[in-house]
Amino acid sequence: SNSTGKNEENTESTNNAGTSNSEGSSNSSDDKKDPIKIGVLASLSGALESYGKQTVKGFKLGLEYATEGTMEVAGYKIEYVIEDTETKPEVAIQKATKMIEDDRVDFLIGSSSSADTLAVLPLAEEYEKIMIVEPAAADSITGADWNKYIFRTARNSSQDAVAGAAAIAGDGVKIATLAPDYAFGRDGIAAFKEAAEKLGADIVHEEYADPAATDFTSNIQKIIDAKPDYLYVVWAGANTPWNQIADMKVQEKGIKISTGAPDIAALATMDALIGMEGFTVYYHTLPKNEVNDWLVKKHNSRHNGEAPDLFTPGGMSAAIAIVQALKNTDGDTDVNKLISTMEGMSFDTPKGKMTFRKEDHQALQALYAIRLEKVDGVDYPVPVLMRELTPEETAPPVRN
Amino acid sequence: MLPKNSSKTNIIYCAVAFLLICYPFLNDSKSMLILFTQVFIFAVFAMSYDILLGFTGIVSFGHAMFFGIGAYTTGIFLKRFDQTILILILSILVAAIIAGVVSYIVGLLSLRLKSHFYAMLTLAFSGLFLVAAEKWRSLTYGNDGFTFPIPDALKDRMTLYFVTLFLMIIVYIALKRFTQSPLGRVLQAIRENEPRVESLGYAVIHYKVIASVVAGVIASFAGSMYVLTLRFVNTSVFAIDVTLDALLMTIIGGVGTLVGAIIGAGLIEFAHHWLTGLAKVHWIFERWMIFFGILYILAVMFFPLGIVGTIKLWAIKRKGKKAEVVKSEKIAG
Amino acid sequence: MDVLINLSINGLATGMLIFLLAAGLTLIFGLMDVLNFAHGGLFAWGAYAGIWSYTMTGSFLMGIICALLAGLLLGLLMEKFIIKPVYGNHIQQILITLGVMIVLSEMLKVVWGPNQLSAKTPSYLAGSWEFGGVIMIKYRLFIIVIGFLVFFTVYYILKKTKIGLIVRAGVMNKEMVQALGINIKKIFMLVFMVGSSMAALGGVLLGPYSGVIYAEMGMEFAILAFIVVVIGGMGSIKGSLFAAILVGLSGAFMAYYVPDLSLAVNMLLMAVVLIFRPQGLSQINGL
Amino acid sequence: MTLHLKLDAVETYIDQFHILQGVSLEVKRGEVTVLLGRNGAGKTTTLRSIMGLNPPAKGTIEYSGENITGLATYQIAAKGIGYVPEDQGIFGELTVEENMKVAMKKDNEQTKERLDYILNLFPDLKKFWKRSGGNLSGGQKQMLSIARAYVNDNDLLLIDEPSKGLAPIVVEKVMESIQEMKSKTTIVLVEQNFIMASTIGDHFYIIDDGRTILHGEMKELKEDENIRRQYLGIA
Amino acid sequence: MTSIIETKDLTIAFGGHIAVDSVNFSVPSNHFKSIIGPNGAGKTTFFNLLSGQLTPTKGQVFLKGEDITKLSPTERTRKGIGRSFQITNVFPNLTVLENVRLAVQSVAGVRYQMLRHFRKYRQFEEKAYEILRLVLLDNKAGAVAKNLAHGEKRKLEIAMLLALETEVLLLDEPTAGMSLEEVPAILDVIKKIKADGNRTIILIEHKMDMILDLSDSLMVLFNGRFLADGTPEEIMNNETVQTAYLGGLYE
Ligand SMILES: Nc1ncnc2c1ncn2[C@@H]1O[C@H](COP(=O)(O)OP(=O)(O)OP(=O)(O)O)[C@@H](O)[C@H]1O
Ligand SMILES: Nc1ncnc2c1ncn2[C@@H]1O[C@H](COP(=O)(O)OP(=O)(O)OP(=O)(O)O)[C@@H](O)[C@H]1O
Ligand SMILES: [Mg+2]
Ligand SMILES: [Mg+2]
Repeated sequence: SNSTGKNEENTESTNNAGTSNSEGSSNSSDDKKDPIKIGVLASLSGALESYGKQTVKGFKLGLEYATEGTMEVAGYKIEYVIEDTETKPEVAIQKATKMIEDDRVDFLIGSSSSADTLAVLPLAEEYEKIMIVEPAAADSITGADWNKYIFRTARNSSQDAVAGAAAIAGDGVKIATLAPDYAFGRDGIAAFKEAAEKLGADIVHEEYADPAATDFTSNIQKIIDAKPDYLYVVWAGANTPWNQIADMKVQEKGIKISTGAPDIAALATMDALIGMEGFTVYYHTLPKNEVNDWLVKKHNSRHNGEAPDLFTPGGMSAAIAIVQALKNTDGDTDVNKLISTMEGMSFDTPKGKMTFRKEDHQALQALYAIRLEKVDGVDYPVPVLMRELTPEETAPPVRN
Repeated sequence: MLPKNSSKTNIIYCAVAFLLICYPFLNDSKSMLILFTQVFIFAVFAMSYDILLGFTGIVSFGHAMFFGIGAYTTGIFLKRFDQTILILILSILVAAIIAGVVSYIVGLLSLRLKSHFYAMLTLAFSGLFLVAAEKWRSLTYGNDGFTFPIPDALKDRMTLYFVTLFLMIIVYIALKRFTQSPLGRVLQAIRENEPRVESLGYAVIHYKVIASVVAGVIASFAGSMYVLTLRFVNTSVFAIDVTLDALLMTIIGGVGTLVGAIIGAGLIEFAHHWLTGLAKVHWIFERWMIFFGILYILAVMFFPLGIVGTIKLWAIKRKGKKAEVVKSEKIAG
Repeated sequence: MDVLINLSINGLATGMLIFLLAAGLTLIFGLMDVLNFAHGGLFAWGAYAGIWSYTMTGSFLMGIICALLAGLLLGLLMEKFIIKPVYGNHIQQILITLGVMIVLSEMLKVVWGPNQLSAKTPSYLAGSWEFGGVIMIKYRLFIIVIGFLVFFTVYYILKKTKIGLIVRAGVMNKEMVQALGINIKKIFMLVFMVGSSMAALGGVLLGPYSGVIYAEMGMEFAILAFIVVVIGGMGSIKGSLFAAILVGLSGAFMAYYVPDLSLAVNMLLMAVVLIFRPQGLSQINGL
Repeated sequence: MTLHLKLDAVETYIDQFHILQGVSLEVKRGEVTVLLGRNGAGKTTTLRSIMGLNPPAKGTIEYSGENITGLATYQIAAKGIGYVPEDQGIFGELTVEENMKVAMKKDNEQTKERLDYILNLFPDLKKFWKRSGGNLSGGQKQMLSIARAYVNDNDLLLIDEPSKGLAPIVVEKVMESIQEMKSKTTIVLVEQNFIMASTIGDHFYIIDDGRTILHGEMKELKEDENIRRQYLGIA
Repeated sequence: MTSIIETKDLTIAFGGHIAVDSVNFSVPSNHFKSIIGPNGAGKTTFFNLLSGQLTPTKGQVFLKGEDITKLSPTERTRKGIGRSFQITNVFPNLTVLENVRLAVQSVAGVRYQMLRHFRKYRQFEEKAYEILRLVLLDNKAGAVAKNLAHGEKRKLEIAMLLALETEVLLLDEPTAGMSLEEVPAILDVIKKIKADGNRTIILIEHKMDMILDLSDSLMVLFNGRFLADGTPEEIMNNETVQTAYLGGLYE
């Protein structure tokens, strides 16, 4: 068949194998083993570009770390293909199909947005390929829309919520919430509410704002009226309410703010929230373990002095998970074998030990209760560890 | 009186159709099939838009509304009921009916307005649909959307390729006939001079509503097909970007030509594919979107009437023919 | 009562901000009838150029000046190379300005990277006063003042000079205006540049308002600006001001009293206005 | 007497159509020159070529001895040439007042005087001063169009069918006004109303198929029935 | 003699200005009526009221005894009132032939047919050609309407009106701007229509010689009001008409 011109598909590994679509399946008894291929879907353009780039950087470092620089596992070369979903579901599907059908990848990793990821899930099932979800957080990925080929190294919204609750909730604590009025915000608050009420807190007010709004003062006004002890904010997207929260003197009125600390670029907009107590998925100074030390060091030298950001360790974890699974199967890419070895598998990541839960393949993982503080020499508020929230503590309910 | 030309162009069209039918047997790259499928679907959508923009002279900023109606209806039907062809067809029909009714109502409410005001009112309506899709979460699962299974018979990309190709050809032929029917000619007259049409004894508002219903229904087909290939739907189908895509494809190809819409869809989808591909070849292309923007700018500079429109003009000029019928098909500045 | 006052003041301030974003578009789209989809790109460039130079120099005034200059320059280039050939042709305008929009917002990422930038409020405008339960955010009062200044300047130019008339006449019949001895091309260019610099001003003032600027902000706010220009009545600066304040206030009150509708408030407002006032809020010609 | 306007073998294309194929005119200062010819002959295109609205591809146009071929329309107009177009060119959404304002080059006493004169000539305009131009009657639009050209201190007026749509009594007034103006202003007139053309014209040109085919003194034309029949189809 | 078109107290005001003021008017069928009056007298507005472009503030319009005041222009055209416009009003980017063909198609009642090809209706095209020949515009059949010279557009305007084949024809200054040479040809066309019978023609013109030549009777409007009605001779001798309208040219 005519597949010229396909060679420029960039498989960024050392060896660009035009041979990959020669024979149907690979026999492990062969001398020359077919490489194992991983396809990474990420937003490399559009609104989530920076997330996508973090994932990709982390993924590359992760492969390097897990294979100790050989880019080989059990004698198989590892190659990868990276494709940009542009944060559009239809592009995600097109690219995923291309990677599965034309590049013949054995694993998928992705993607930066939940919608893109949801759109690709059925493909994983149809083609029986393992897909590691990273960093999309929608609960339904490991919930209603889950299938057995789906694993997730990213934390889901419920884990965020549990962590958020753990950071502030307690007996009789009155909490008001603010979130953008769409699925991400609504789900986040629902999960938070469940977790916080379990800890004895009282949700006194839920406020949802137009995610594209310029003015949040009405929403904040209502929160002030509800007189809570805490205001818990779930927010994502560039447009932020922080300035207005400060301008409305929320904190002066004795209402403490709590939210998830975002990536560094967004932290820079949170000056007004210094002193805020909340949680984070990752900040490079928080986890104390070898993997993270390696990551911070390598990232620094590889990317001219930059520290790894919010989703960098996630990309790395996804790579580590795949390599470890392949080690366990001795390079066998038979999907059922892989699933059974990955179910319940623990692996060391920059965030400590993660474990794929058997029931829904969600990786249980540590999250961090933090306080935002001003640190000398850093021009944005820095998350400072108050307490590590253990994987068990933040384990979300099984919902599939 | 038929210009000899038209039989020649018909031969070209048939040849292209034939090539497209053969294509999957020559090259079985699935991603190419998906790309083509995408082109066919957007060609249908853009053609429906051309009925409004090119033939009736109405600029709508809310055409995504009908696309979204098709998309969600099919998605919800397949999620809730059996995944049979019957349910699929039923969903397409129901979508068409809803789109028809909605376009009828929206048309009645808004078609009396002058150009910009009409455009913005349609934007408002489609914005309301977007909010509804976001808020009616028991049905739509909100902004994240939902996946759904499709009939087994359609799972093969090749089948979908042929289904959408077939749909595109049928829609093209049907709309071509529609625009060249006596009614279609009246639409073009409305584009030129609306009050004058009134005094020739045509009830303008009926025609505009008919145009908007036809466009709406065809757009809903495109929406249904679109989610069928994705097996997923979310609120992005109602976004202004979808309308803008149709707008761009129609304009780049040449308004008021129908083929233009197809060519525009192909051009934009392939340019997109090609440019994103380049992004990995050289860092210069990492911001490939810039080149996309430049493409639009150059298109206006070199093809001011769109590709088809400008080529037609060249053809006329070369022949030195005086004012030809074809020229009448170009829209007023 | 306090709530009412708070909502009104904040709604007014947001309205004024929206007016600042829409004022340039009132000239370019409303008056000159150019469907400029790249208008949002001008916001974003104004914001980036302004906030960047503000951060560099530490002077907010400097930031504003830089934003204005960036707007003027971009306006000049755009008019000369992009818009001039497509006056009077909406279809070509849509395509070409969408192209420019893409180029502008991608260029932002080339120059300043894909991440959002934080925009701090200058210290003398930061914070708020509180009287009883009424909170006055200083920056918002500043926006209200600037908004009125811009309004009166533009209003004066359009009302007291011939420029507004000439532009409107030029849109209706360019040839005739030239046959009256007026260099309409130059005037269009000037008005376009002024409109662009006003867009840039809106952009830079938006920065400290929400604290962040990002490349996608352009398109988001451009739609809002279009809504305001249309429901205000094309080309009427008074109408735009009125419509912008209406949008601001209804946003504030809806979010407080009918939060379930707040996502839809702008679209609902536009639909209602256009169905009942098909020519927009101002009279036709109601400059 | 010097030549005020001179067209030498002007050829003009519109798109690819060769509309003017050789128009030569000599217009003397202080005279009324009338262009005659059947529909589609190219009279309007001739005036538009002079104004630079359809710039000629070949030939030259001289104004007061200066070559103005290829200048931009506004530059030509600024030299003191007023133009009353065939389709009146009213700014429909502007009021009568605003239409006049756009036209007025200067805002001085003289202009005011001229304005008074005009409003006297066409009282309808005064009556509908604040009404939008698009709502005027056909004849009123014609008056407004003429008024816009009269209000400036022009040396040369190009007037395309001024009598079209005007009541006989107003035609008469326009004729008078043209005659009054003649002392200061040169006039090139396209006119189908032969009574008017022959009454006020000094000199005539007949254009056919994009060419000037005949010219002479208006007196001759008035007297020579043969020419009239041959070229204008009237007796 | 029954009147085919009739108005009762027909009035319209724009803002404060009463453009047509309580006009009672009646034309018998097969009659040729002309309307004269100074600029701004309300003649075109009166036509707009007859053809439905405007709705009166007061009064009624009757066609063959039926009250048509509430009907739209479309419906009135279908009932038999056709008109031409003072300001040329054609489809600028369509060909001359197509402009006329659209009118023919409307008359034939092929309005909502969306399945057959329009060229299947060859007879429409032929009919359109025929009409273009009549107004001496067949040589421009293929030209795009906006490229016509002014006089040619006026002819097209008349052609479109003729194509409508309505019983009542409203002609608003059909020969304005038409060349001396061609006016007689158009006059011939109008005369031919008149001679054919069963057409009622109402004409607005400022060219008195033409009016005198054609009309059976004349109505004079002045400041929106009915001023006089009568045979051409009667009107020409009416002193008010002379001073207010005709002036010296026709003395
Ligand atoms: N834009 C155009 N494109 C093509 N042909 C044109 C265009 N404008 C004018 N023409 C043609 O040029 C010729 C001359 O037109 P012009 O308007 O100069 O005639 P005219 O002598 O003023 O006629 P009239 O007395 O009817 O006004 C006509 O045959 C007309 O059809
Ligand atoms: N839509 C309108 N709004 C306001 N005034 C109008 C409108 N239409 C017409 N008029 C006014 O009504 C009067 C009658 O206008 P109309 O066009 O009927 O005059 P006419 O008799 O046809 O004159 P002409 O001989 O100049 O064509 C004029 O004074 C005109 O300014
Ligand atoms: Mg002419
Ligand atoms: Mg009239």
